[in-house]
Amino acid sequence: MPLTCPTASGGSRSIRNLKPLQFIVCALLVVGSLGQVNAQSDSTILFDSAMNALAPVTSLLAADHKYDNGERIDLSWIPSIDDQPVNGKITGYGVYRLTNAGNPALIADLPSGSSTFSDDNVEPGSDYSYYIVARSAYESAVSVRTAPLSPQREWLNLNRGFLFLIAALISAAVIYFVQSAKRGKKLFVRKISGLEAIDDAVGRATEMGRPVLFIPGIHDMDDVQTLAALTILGRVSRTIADYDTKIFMPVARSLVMTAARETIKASYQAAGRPDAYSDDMVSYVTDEQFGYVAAVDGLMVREKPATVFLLGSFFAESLILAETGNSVGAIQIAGTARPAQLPFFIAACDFTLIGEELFAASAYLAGEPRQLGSLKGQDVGKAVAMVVIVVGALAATLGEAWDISFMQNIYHWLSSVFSSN
Amino acid sequence: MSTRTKEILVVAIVAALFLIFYLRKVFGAPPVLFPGTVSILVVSVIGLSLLWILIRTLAGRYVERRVVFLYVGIAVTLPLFMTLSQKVSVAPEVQGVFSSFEKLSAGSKVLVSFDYDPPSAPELQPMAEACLYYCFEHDLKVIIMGLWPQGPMQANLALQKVLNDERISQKNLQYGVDYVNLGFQAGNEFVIQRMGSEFRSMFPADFRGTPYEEIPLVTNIRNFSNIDYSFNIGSGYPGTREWVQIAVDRYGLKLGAGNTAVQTTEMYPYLRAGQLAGIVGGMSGAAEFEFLTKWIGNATKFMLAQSVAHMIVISFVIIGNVAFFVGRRTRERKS
Amino acid sequence: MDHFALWLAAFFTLGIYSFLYKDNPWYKLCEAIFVGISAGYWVVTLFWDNFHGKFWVHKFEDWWLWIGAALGVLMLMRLFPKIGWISRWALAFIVGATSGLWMMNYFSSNIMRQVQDAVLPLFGTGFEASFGAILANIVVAVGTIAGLVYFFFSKEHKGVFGGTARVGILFLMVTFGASFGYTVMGRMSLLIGRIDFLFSDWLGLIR
Amino acid sequence: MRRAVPLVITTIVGATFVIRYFIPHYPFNRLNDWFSDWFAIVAACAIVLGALNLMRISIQKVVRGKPAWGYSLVTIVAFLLITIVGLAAGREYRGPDTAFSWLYNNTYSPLSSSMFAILAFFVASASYRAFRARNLEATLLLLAAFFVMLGRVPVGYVLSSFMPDGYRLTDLAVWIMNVPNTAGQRAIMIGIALGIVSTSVRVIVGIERTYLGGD
Repeated sequence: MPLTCPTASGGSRSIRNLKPLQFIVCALLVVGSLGQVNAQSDSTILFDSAMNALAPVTSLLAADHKYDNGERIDLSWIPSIDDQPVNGKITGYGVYRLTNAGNPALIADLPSGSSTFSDDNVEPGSDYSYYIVARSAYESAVSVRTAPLSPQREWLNLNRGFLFLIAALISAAVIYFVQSAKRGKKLFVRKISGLEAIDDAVGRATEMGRPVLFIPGIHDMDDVQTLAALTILGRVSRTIADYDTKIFMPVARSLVMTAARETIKASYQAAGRPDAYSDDMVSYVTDEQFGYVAAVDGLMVREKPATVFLLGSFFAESLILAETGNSVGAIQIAGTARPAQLPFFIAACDFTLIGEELFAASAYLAGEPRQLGSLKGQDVGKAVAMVVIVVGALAATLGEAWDISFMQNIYHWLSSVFSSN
Repeated sequence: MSTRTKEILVVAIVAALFLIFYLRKVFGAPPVLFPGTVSILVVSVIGLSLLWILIRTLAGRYVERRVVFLYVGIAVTLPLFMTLSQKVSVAPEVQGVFSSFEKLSAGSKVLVSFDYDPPSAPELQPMAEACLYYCFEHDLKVIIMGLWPQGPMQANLALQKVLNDERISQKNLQYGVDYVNLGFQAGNEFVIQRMGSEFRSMFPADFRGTPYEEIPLVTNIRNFSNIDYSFNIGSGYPGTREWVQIAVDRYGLKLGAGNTAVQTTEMYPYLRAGQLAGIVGGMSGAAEFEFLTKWIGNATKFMLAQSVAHMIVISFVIIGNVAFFVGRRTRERKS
Repeated sequence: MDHFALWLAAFFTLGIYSFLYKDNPWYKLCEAIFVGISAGYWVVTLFWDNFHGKFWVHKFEDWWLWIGAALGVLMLMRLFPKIGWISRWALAFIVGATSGLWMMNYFSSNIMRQVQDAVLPLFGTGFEASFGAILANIVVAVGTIAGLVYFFFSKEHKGVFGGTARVGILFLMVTFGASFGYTVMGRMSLLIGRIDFLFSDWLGLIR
Repeated sequence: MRRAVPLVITTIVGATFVIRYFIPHYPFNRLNDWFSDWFAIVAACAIVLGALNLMRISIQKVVRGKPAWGYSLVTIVAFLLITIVGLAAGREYRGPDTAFSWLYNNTYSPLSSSMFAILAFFVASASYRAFRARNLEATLLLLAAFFVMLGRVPVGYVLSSFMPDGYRLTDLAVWIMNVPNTAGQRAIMIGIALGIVSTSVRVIVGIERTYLGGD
């Protein structure tokens, strides 16, 4: 009987045809199975059949998942030697778990080729031990068991340390500039086209004796875009109160209705005309996207507003509203942070606040210099982003091109910093 | 005649026409199909009227938007009455989905997840029908589920249509043996995650309330390892992205995707990374998929209308711009 | 589908499209029904799925659900004008939580992630990218930087800075054009779907 | 009380939700899920306000006999009909054979699909009226839209089939989506995120308080 080695195809082949790596593995297996034969001295397994037995997975490691609430254990292993992409014997792996040294239970079936698994159905305070069964069509091989392990709860996610630093930097910049504006420092902020137009647009409505329509998007208060829209509403309604123009504001969410009423009421109070305010300025229509659009479209053609504000979170309705508004001859000022809807606003409206400008507008319009400080904070963020992109890309390119390890280190460090999420 | 009288007259005529058409259907008259010459004529008329709009616009008289609307309505409707053979060139990503189906042997188990609702149906329903048809035709076992509440209802509509097809109805397929609808389960990506260890924990009973253990098709299906291929038809969240991130990445499921046109681009990275076998994207993807599966359904039928619709939008952009430039030149000359 | 249901659906479909001609009683009727039906639909859905499904069923299992219920009750104080101001507490809670949540989620997924993706060797790992890939990398890098410059608020758009900002807006415009072109296809399919309903399901004129 | 308490609540809650991002330990790890449940419950309570407001306005119109009061009556009837049917149907109100489902399938569904599809008409009219190559910016927008539109239908494929593989309209569309579109999207996304961060900081610190109204 020639010395043979178990192969991927399930048969055995002569040792002479083996490549070096295969030879080493084969040798290890032979040694291992010799040991097995010795250990089971009473068994009657023949040498040859032991060679053909399915190989289990090796180096099975169980480790507590770092920086979590003790709800995950990560397993990793080296797949069975019989697990080959071509003609492999392994059909899959079963992950078994013993909880507090109880009975083993199958917790997952994995396809062949897998080498990791995360068990996220664990609790701190219990001990878990695992083993993996490699399966072929006819037989199975059991790995060694891991030592009992208990998942740990951590209080701080240190993976997010850099993220914390950068977030803190930008927040600090916002607060710093706000404070310095408070102390009377003059801050320059470039003109944002569209914002200048707001007063004119309201004035136009006054002259024409037609109302202003304000649509704060169709999302609820749990969207920052809606918050930004309401801030702008604060300024717009102040002008409206001063000019004594009519405003109406159909909304798609009840909470937004409540918040918008508060906002407009405050503006009328600030303008010294609390008596002119009425709850009917803001009305709830329906939560349904297109039901809302149907109603607003109808309103537009019946009331013929002179000015339409479309600010907030918009979806497919953006163009329906903007085109209808255009058809009744209204001046339209739009803004959203949803890139997919921006082209429609740009095409159909007179002024469009693009993405970040929507949020900037809410600060710009508040009329307080210190709000402007937050725009400076945003700019610091952009500057950081730009510097990192330029430096990182340069370092990566040069480092890769001429193998400069210093540059490569910068690149790897930067990508690791920014991958911390 | 005043405008109002005219309007009432038009409405009355249209209503009468509709009534006649409807009665025609009730008495069992067959659908209308334009013969080839008429089709060519109609397409030429559509083209000529575009030319007319161009000339009018050039003359400085912009066509009223209502005319544009009417034009769009008619131009999109008429192609539905035609069969012009268009050459179908199958995109590699659609071929990828189909090839994975082709590799399956009879009796293989296919999981089809319906993650959309009626508004996306025009694009996605044809894919669902073609997929079911192919599976039934090649004796693959189909397990249906949904992460969207309306999904399983859309599945039932598709099933109804495919099972009534004469090529399929003669196979006499059994519910629970050849196909099953597990219904909707709330929980988005967590549903997929739990299915990774145990289908039954998420679907204790099927759409009709039959307990999981009593359905012959699925009694032996424990989790994704018993599924040979999966096709996800999705229009957003939860959908293809979640299936890829959990079922494919963690449990090694083989997955193909059918998406709306708007969503398709976001899925290309997964295709390149090999996490998806392929993508059927939008109406045109659906038409190609129908071509491959030999289920000639709505997408193929709509494809001509879709092309015409695109051409119309493009033509309007061109007309508007030509008129704009010509108009600007004349203005400059005057001043 | 029975005859009545078919006619009803067709009535609504045509009623909505009659708006394209002009505002009219038919559209107004459809609109009134739509508003009523959809508002009612949401009341029912929010009651069963949110209030009943999320709170009532689990009310004794999870104590923290009661925080939501308390906020809801505060919100309902609006109904009583005298103590309506107390609803601001609920509003303040929601706005605070939204701000905190969104701030960090956007920070990690948009800023960190996008910057990380932007930092890459332009000529490929080991200097072996194809010409097309190199071009693509450079265009993406330049476009991103220029786009960010456009959004810069602290500096007037003049000189080199203004030129870069202009390049940035050009990139933004290409982006918008691409999304427009992309969206058109899906939208047209919707209309075809409705027309198919009218002429196939309802009138039986097409196959 | 009216002004100070809400500000304090916003600050404390906002800061807590920022911090929870860095603390994996219970209960911070659950805050995200809890908030979505809380918000769901609050929204369910708040819709009472919205629905009552809708009813109040409609009833006022009917009672005072304002013009077009008939439509308001229709709204009231439709609202009450589906609400009563839905609430009476119990938890399984969505089941296939309920009256609620019938109403959904035959009124809500066609209305909403039709309204959605009306977009196709507006896309065409906007293309005719508004997409003008007025300047370089608009021209680029147009060209990008043009090539992406053409590249995604069979017509585009046929038109450029004489070109070698990899240089057809389809490939151009993919290139536009992958390259300049990625750059633009990235700049927009970073900008938006910064806008959100700074708005959130303003809210949490208490500088931004418009939504709370006056006294």
